[in-house]
Amino acid sequence: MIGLPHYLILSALLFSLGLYGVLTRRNAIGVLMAVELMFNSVNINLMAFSHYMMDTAGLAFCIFVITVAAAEVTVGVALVLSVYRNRNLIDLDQVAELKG
Amino acid sequence: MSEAIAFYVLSGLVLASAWSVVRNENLFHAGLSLILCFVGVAGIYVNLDAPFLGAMQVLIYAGAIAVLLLFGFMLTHDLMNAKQERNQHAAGIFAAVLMALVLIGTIAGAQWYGSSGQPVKFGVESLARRYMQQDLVSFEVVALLLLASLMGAVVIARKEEGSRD
Amino acid sequence: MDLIKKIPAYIERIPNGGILMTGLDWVLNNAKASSMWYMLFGLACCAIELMATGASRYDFDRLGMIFRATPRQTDLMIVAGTLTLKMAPRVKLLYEQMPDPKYVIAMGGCTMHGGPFYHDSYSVLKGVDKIIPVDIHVAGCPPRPEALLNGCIALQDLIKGEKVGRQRDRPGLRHIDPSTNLPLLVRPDTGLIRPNQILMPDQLRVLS
Amino acid sequence: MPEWVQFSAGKHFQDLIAHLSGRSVPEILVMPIMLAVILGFICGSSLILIWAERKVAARIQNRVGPMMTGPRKLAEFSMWTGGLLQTAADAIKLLVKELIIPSKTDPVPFIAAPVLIVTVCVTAFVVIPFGPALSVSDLNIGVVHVVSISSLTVLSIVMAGWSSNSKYSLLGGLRSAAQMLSYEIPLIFALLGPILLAGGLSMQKMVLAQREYGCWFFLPSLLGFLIYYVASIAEVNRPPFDIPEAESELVAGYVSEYSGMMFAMFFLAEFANMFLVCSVAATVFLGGWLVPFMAVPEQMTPGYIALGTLVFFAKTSFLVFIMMWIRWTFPRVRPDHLMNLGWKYLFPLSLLNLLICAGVAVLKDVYKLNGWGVSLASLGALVFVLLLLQVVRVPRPTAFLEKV
Repeated sequence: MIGLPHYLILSALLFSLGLYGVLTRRNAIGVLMAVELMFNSVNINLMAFSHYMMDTAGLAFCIFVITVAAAEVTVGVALVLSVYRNRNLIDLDQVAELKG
Repeated sequence: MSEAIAFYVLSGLVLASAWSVVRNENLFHAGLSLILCFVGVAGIYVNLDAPFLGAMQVLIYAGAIAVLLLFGFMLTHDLMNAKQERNQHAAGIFAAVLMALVLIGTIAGAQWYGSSGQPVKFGVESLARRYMQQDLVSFEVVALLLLASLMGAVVIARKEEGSRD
Repeated sequence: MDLIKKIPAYIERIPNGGILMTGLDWVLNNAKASSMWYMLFGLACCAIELMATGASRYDFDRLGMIFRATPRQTDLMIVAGTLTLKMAPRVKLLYEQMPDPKYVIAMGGCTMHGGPFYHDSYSVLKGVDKIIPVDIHVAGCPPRPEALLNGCIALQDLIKGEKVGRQRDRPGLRHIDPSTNLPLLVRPDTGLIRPNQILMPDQLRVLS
Repeated sequence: MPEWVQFSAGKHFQDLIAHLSGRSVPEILVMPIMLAVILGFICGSSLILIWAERKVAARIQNRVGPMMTGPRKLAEFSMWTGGLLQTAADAIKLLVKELIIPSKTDPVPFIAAPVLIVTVCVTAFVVIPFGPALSVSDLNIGVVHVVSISSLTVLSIVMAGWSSNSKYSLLGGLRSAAQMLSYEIPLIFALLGPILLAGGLSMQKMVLAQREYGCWFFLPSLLGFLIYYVASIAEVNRPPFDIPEAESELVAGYVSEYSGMMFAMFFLAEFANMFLVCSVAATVFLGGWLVPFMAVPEQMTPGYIALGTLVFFAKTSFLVFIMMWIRWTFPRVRPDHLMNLGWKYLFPLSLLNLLICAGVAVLKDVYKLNGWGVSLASLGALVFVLLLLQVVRVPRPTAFLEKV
């Protein structure tokens, strides 16, 4: 029988994979993809709790997270495109202008 | 029983495609795997009796966000130059394995309540009621955030007047 | 497609397989003959007549023929007009991009033998069948739409006589390079060039 | 909801198998068979639609269209009965044609793209109620299911465009991604109005709500219907919004490198998608299988089921015909005009439509309006708002067209 821990472990593994992607990808779009993986793992977590604790809060929060992810990706891709257009760079290591 | 089979198949799909997302040399293939991963997560939601959330996942994540990412990728790359290099390989593996161990250890060590009872199925109505009553303020804040991000994206990505291209 | 080619070898072994094959031939040939999609390109004045044939009064669509812009989805190439040497490699390339089975109609005098450019032109390919195999030649300068339609119906009759898995009976190329087995293009100075070679301006000399 | 509505075709089939085999079968075993039935239906309807498209085009251009394929006697009778086997011949020909996978393509996405587009289409058809109790499975989230699944179509087009490794394909894929992402928003917002009126997402519930209101939802949400129709034309990439496959500039757009059966799958999916969006419009806005001027019987009879199915197909075919008519009479829209129309006009107007629908739903609850009252109230509100827009000098929705 599948219980709450199964879903939590799935989400933990997905989160770790996302973390690995964020740390190792150099391409900005690749980093955004890995961030989306982490968002998804959080969502699985929330939905699993919502399901097993019989509360709609998790479901409602999932939708919030999806919305925020949409906003984040919109701005993120716009930033990447803007940097690419102005500086012709896509590698995050080279975009170090904002470093103090 | 069918729930367990569905869970294992779907989580296998999700983890395999997530592995491909972070490991694939070809970033276009990584983006396609990302979409597969999103669809798998949508299946997990349906398995958790939340078909509406699954549909939203497919609509927003797979249909819009992932396509937007692919779109950004296609605009910033040459046609056959999809290969990507990576850095901080050892550190990445170390951090990810450490994170996984800590999380799984915590999950395995904790006592979970509520997992024995009969789960309820949430309809769209309960969600709507929640949004319109308890979470009204946060709902409005999220709406505002969306609007702000829409305008911000337009402002950032807009070409300057008289710019070169 | 490869599977289709192997079908007759299996079917003819079973009793009465011949009858079955005839039925299969009939269905496939009629399908191929009644949906010849032609490639959307014209080279010279014949293209005007080609357009007229596609438009309201003559209506290619009656025969099930519609144009497709990309060679990957076409069955029939109508070479309409004067084919210059510079254009010839492109036409050959387009022909090679078409999927099998493919057919060619040479429309007008220029595509048959150079037409009015037969004697004094340094830049015109004298006959499109020097580079690609042609199934039907339509005479005229330019041919009237009726003539082109007649050519298409003749091509349909040709297709209906095909047999699955057999090599198509078609007129051969006039010039084949014996070493590479590739069709050759006539070049003014040395006489022959390879079809995939693009002619540079200094290679184009007036024949005296 | 009455019980017979929930009784979907999948359930009928399940019961039949259970009756024959003497034991109950799980739904998951019935589903593949139902999907195969839908696939057959899609293929058949696409064959008919492609023939019809060519005939409509011929009629509009004063030609006769395909005449030679099919029974000659019928062709002599009238142009509308000629060439009945034309699309069958096309399909057989495409089946035996060579499949070319160009050497520089990315083979996995290249092959997966046409498969995906057909799969998506079949999956979306699951919830369409072809008649009373005649949907494969009446999901609770019907409308959202259709919208979310068909949003994956863009993915297949992007895959095709990128993996073909051709400039035309890539441009077509990029344009299509931009276009479909933009037009999905007015499309969904236009559907929100009827969802609000019906108070549910299930397709059968939409139909029953229209019976309850006494008027089809295209009256209370007229603006929504028009926006949905325009946006769905853009969504299925048909002219005048066919810039992803504009043949005068992009050869054939994202299908440039596809040949034989893989091209046929794209072709099939285009027409199946057209049928899909029109059947959603017919269900949500035009009453679905409700027969006009005829009450729905309390107990479902086979006669009413047959009549309702016929009416559903009549409504859908009418919408499909209008789409073909638009295709062959309007020139192609420029890409920037397309984006302008989607973002600056359709999207705000769809919000307006949502507002009007919400108002009408409240009025209906408070004053117990009948169908006429509901439609009059909403049309009045619409006229009022449009007049208001005239007074406050907001640019008219068609102003950008006049600048051309």
